[in-house]
Amino acid sequence: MPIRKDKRERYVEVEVSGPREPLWVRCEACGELIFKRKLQENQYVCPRCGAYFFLSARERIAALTDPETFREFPPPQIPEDPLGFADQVPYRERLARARQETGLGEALVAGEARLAGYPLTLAVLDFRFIGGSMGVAVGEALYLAQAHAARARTPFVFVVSSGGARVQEGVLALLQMVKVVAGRELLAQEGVPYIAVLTYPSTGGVLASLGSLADVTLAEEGALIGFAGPRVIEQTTGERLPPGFQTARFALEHGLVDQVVPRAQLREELARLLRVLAEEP
Amino acid sequence: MPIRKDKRERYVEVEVSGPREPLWVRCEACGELIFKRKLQENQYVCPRCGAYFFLSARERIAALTDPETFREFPPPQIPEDPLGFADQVPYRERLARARQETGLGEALVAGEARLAGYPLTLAVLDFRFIGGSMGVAVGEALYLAQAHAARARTPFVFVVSSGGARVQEGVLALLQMVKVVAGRELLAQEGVPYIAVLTYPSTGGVLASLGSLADVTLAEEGALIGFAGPRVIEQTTGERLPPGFQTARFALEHGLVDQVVPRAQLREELARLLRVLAEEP
Amino acid sequence: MNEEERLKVLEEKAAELRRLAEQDGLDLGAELAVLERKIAELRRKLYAELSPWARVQLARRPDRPSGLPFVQALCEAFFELRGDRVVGDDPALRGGLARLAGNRLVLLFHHRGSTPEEQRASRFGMASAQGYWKAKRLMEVAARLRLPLLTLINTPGAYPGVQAEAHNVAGAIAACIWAMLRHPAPTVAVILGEGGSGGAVALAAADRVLMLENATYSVISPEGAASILWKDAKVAPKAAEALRLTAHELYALGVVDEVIPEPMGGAHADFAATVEAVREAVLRHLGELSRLPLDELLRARYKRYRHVGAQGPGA
Amino acid sequence: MNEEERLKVLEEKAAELRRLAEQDGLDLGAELAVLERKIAELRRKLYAELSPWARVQLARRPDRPSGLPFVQALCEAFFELRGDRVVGDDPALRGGLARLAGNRLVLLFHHRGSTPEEQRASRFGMASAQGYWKAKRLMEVAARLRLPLLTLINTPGAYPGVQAEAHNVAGAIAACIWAMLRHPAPTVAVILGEGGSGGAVALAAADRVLMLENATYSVISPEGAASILWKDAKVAPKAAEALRLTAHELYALGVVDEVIPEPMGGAHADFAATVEAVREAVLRHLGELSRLPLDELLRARYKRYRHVGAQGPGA
Ligand SMILES: [Zn+2]
Ligand SMILES: [Zn+2]
Repeated sequence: MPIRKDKRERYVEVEVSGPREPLWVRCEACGELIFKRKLQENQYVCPRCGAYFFLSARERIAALTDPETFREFPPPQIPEDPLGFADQVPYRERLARARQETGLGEALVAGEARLAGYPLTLAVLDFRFIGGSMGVAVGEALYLAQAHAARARTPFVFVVSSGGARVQEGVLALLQMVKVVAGRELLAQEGVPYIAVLTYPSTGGVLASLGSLADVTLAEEGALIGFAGPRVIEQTTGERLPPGFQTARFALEHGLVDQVVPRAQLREELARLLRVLAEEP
Repeated sequence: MPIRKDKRERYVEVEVSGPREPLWVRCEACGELIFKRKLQENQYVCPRCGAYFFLSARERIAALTDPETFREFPPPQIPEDPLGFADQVPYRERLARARQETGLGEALVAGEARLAGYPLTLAVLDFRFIGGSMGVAVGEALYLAQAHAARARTPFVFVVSSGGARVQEGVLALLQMVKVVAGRELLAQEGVPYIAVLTYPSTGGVLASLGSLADVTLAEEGALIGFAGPRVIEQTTGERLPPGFQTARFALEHGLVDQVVPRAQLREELARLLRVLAEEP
Repeated sequence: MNEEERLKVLEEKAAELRRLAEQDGLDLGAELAVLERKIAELRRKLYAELSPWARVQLARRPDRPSGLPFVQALCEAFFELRGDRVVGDDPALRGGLARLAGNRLVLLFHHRGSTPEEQRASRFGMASAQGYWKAKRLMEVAARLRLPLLTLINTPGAYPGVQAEAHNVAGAIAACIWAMLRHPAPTVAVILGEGGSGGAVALAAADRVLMLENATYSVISPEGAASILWKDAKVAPKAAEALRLTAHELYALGVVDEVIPEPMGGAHADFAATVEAVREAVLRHLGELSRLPLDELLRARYKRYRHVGAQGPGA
Repeated sequence: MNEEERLKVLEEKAAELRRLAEQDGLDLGAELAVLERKIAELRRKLYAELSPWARVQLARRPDRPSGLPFVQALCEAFFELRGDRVVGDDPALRGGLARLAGNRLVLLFHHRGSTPEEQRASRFGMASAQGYWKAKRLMEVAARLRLPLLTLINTPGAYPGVQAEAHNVAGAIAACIWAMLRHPAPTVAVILGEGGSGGAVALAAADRVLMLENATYSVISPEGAASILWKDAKVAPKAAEALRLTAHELYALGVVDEVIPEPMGGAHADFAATVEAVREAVLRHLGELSRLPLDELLRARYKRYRHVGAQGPGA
C-alpha cells in the first residue's frame, strides 16, 4: 500500500483503488486514516484532530457555492512561457506536469456562481498548481474576473492560496501585481464589493497586491498570512519569530483582517456577509 | 523688583521700567537675567542655556515674514460669548482681560505676507490668549484664512500654540474642529499647499483637526505635541510616561512630523520649503 | 403620588381610551386630545426639570442602550469589520456593514461593554488610535461602495494613553472628520449616551446629528471643566449647566437636528423602545438625505459646518 | 589593448575631431560618422558581453550612484518629508518635495547608505512597512497638490522582519501600487540599481519606467531563484540569465521604456555623468507626459498595466 505525499504537504493520499481514486487519506497531524468521503463531507478538516487539509480550487468552489450554479470563465488566451525559462526542469514541462496532476489549465479557477442565492464572481487559487503562483495567465484571469464582476455588479470573491509571483515568468509575473490592482480599480469605480478570503498560504506578491486590497478580508482558520515566509525572515534577520506568527489569529490581533473563520463556517459567514453587501436585500 | 510669572509659564518678566516695558527677563531654566532686546535678537531662545521662551503671535510673525510685508486680515464679526458662560470669572471678563494683556482681539492672528519673497497666507495662534484655545472666532478666522489662501493660491502656513478647544464656548468650540477641516478641504480642492508648524504646545482639538492635516508638518524644537496632556495621561491611565514623551523628537521618531527645526532655523527652513512648493520657481 | 407616577397613570388611561375607541367604534377623540395634551405637558415639565447633571448621570449609566447589543437590535443584519490594517484593532470603537430596513450602510459605534471584563477591555468606550484609524478605514470602504454612514456615539472621549499618542490618535481623529466631510453618501450621527469631546466629534461631522433626550455632548467632561476652571471638582454639576451639554440646549443652539425622546425614566428603562425610536428617526433622516443629489448633499453638509457657531454678519 | 581601452582611444579621437571641426571650420562629417559608428558598435559589443550576473554585481555596488547624494545632485532643491503618521519613519525609503529643472514634484527613493552605519540603519535599502506607508502618504500629498511623482529604485527587496509583517508591509506595498495607478499627474520610475521584487514594484507602477543600463529588475534575487529552483545557491549566475533581469532584456520584453546608458565601466565610474543622464531622460519623459491631458494620461497608464505580459488574442 504505497503512500504518496503530494505537494499539498499536509494532505496525504493513500492509494487503494489505483492512483486516480484514493479511498483513504492519512492525516499527517494525528496519523488517523480517514475514509475520503467522510473527509470530503467534513470539508477536508480531520474529524479526529481538526487539522486542515488543503482544498483544491474545485473542492473550494464546491464548498462555497450553491450546487450547479458555478459557471467557469474560459481561460484567457496567453502565450505560454514568455521567457523560455528552464531551471532543472523546463518551465513548459513543469506546466504540463501541473496540468496533469491537477486537471487544471492554470493555478486560478474563476467563474460566476451563487451562494445562498446571491450572485457573485469567484476566483480561487489552487496551491497544487506551482504553488498557486501568479504568472501572466493568472494575472490576466484575475483581471478579467474583476472586470466581469464590475460589469455584472456582483460581489467579487477571491480565495487566496499562493506562494507569490511565479518565478519562471520573471518581471512579467511581478508586474501582474500591477495588473490585478488595475482590475481592483474597476471594482472601486463601479462601487462593487470585493471580499478576500486568505487561506494557507497567502504570501508574497499575491498578498502584496490584490490580496490586501479588499473591502472585507476574511482569514480562514489555519491560514498563513505574510509577505515573507517565516524561514526567509529567520535567515535574513536572525529574529526569533513570536509564537503564532503569521497565523490567522496573529493577523486579526494586528488589525490585518476583519474576521477569522473556521472552514466549516466559511460558507455561512460569506452568506451572512453577502446579505449586508448585496445590492438587493 | 517684583517678578511676575505670566501665563506663558516659562516666560518670566522682570518689571523694571513699569509694568508695560520690562527691560530684563529671567530665564526660568537657568536663572540668567537677560536683557530683553538681546533675547529678542536671539528669537526668544535663552542665550545662556538654549531654553525656548514663548513667542507671541506678533513676535512669531515678525520672525517668519519679510519686513513690512504682513497685512493682517480683519477679524471676523462673531457674536461673543455664545453660551453666556461664567465660571469663577465670567467669560466676557476673561476675554476682556486677555485682550488687554495681549493687545490682540482673539487668539489667532492671520494675514498675508511674504517670506524670502514668496507670498503666503499665515495664521498664528497666541498661547497667551486663553491658552491659544479655539473658539468660534478662532475657528472662523482659520476658515477664512484658508479660504483666502485657496483663492489666492498662496501656501497656507499655520503656527500652532494651543491647549485645544475653548471650554467656555462648549460644543460650539468643539465643532470648530469640523469647520477648520472644511477650510482645509478648500485648499485640497485647489491643490494649494498647507504647512503646519507645531510649537509649544500643540494639543487637544487643534491638533486633532487642522493641526494634523498638513501636507508638510514641521515641529519647532521645544514643541509639545500630543492629543492629551501628560498629566491627564498619567492620572487616567497610571502609565509611566517614557522620557521625552510628546517632545518634537518623540513625534519625529514616531513618524508624526516631517522635520524638527530649531527656532533659529525655522525661517530659513520655511523658505527652503517654499522654494520647492511655490508654483513659480 | 409623584409626577412620574401620575404620568404613568395618565398614559395607561389614554391607552385604554384608544383601545375602547378602536374596539367599540366610540368617538372619544375629544377626551383623548385632552388627555394627550395633559400627558405632553407633564412630560415636558418632568424632563425640563431634570438637571443637566442628572442627565450626565443618565447618559453614563452602564445599562444604557448602546454598543453591540444596540446595533444587533437596530439592524436586520450586521457584519463586523475589524482592524486598522497597520497597528491593530480596538474593541472600544467598532464598526461594520449593516442592513437597516433594507438599506445597506456602514455603521460605526462606541462599545463601552456591560460586564466588568468587557468594560476593562474596551476602556469604558474610550477608543485609542487604532480605533480611529479603523474608523477612517471603514469610512473609506463606505465611500468606495457609496454606502451611507451611520455613527452611534457613546464615549467619555478618546483614550489618553502613551500608545494612543505614539500611534497618532490626534491625526486619526482629524482624518475621520475629513473623511466624514467628504463622504460621497448620506451620513447620520446619533449621540446615544456621552458625546465626549474629540473622541465624539470624530464620528459626528454628519449631515444630520441626532441626540437621545438624555444624551450629552460636550467639549470637556463637567468634572474636567470644574477642576480646570473652578479648581474644584465638586462643582461638576454647576459646570454641567454652564457647558450647555444637553440635547435640548444643543438643539436650541442649532447644533443638533433632532432630539429623540426617551422612554419614561430614561433609555435604560426600555431598551426596545429606545432602539425603535432611534431606528425611526434614523430611517426618516436617511430617507430625506437619500433623495438629495450628491452635490447638493455635500453642499448642504459643507455649509452647515462652515457656518457652525458663526451667526454674525461675517457668516 | 582590450576592448574597453580601444573604445576609450576611439572616443578621444572622436572628441578631437569634433574640436577641430569647430575650431577650424573643417568639414570632418564623414570621418566623424565612421568613427561614431565604430564607437557605437564596440560599445554595444562590450556591453552585450557583460553577463547578467556581472550586471547584478554592478547594480549592487555600494558606490553606485543612488540614494540621498543622488537626489541632492539631481535636483535644484529637495525638502525631505518623514514619517508614516502612524508607526514611524524608515531610513531605507525616503522622499520629499523637490524642484527639478523648475518643475515641482514629489520624489521617492531607496537609500542604501554608503557608510557601514548608514547601511545598517537603512538595512541596505530594504524598507519596512513604515517605509511603504510613508511612500503611500507622500503619494497622497503629491495627488492633493497635483504634482508629478518621480521614484528612484534601488532595493534588494522589502525588509523581511517580524515588525514589517505586524505593520502590514504587504498591504503597504499594495496601497502604493494602487496609489500610483490612480495618481492624477505624470509618474516616472527610474531603476538605478537593484529593482528587487515587491519592494521595487511598489514604486514602479509608473507611466514611464526607465532603467540604467546595468540596473536589474527581478521577481526574485538570482540567489533566491537558484536555491529554490536549482536547490543550489551556486548557480545564481545561471539563474540571473534565466530571469531576464537586465535592462536590455526588459526593454525587449516591453516592460521598460528606455535604457539609460551608463558611463564606461558602470555608473559608479562617473557619478556626475550618471546623474546628468538620468536627469536628461527624466525631464524628457516628464515633458512628454505633461503635455497629455489627465484623462489620456490615466487611460494610457491603465492600458499599459492592464495588458502587461498578455500579447495573446485575449488581450
Ligand atoms: Zn488529524
Ligand atoms: Zn536659560
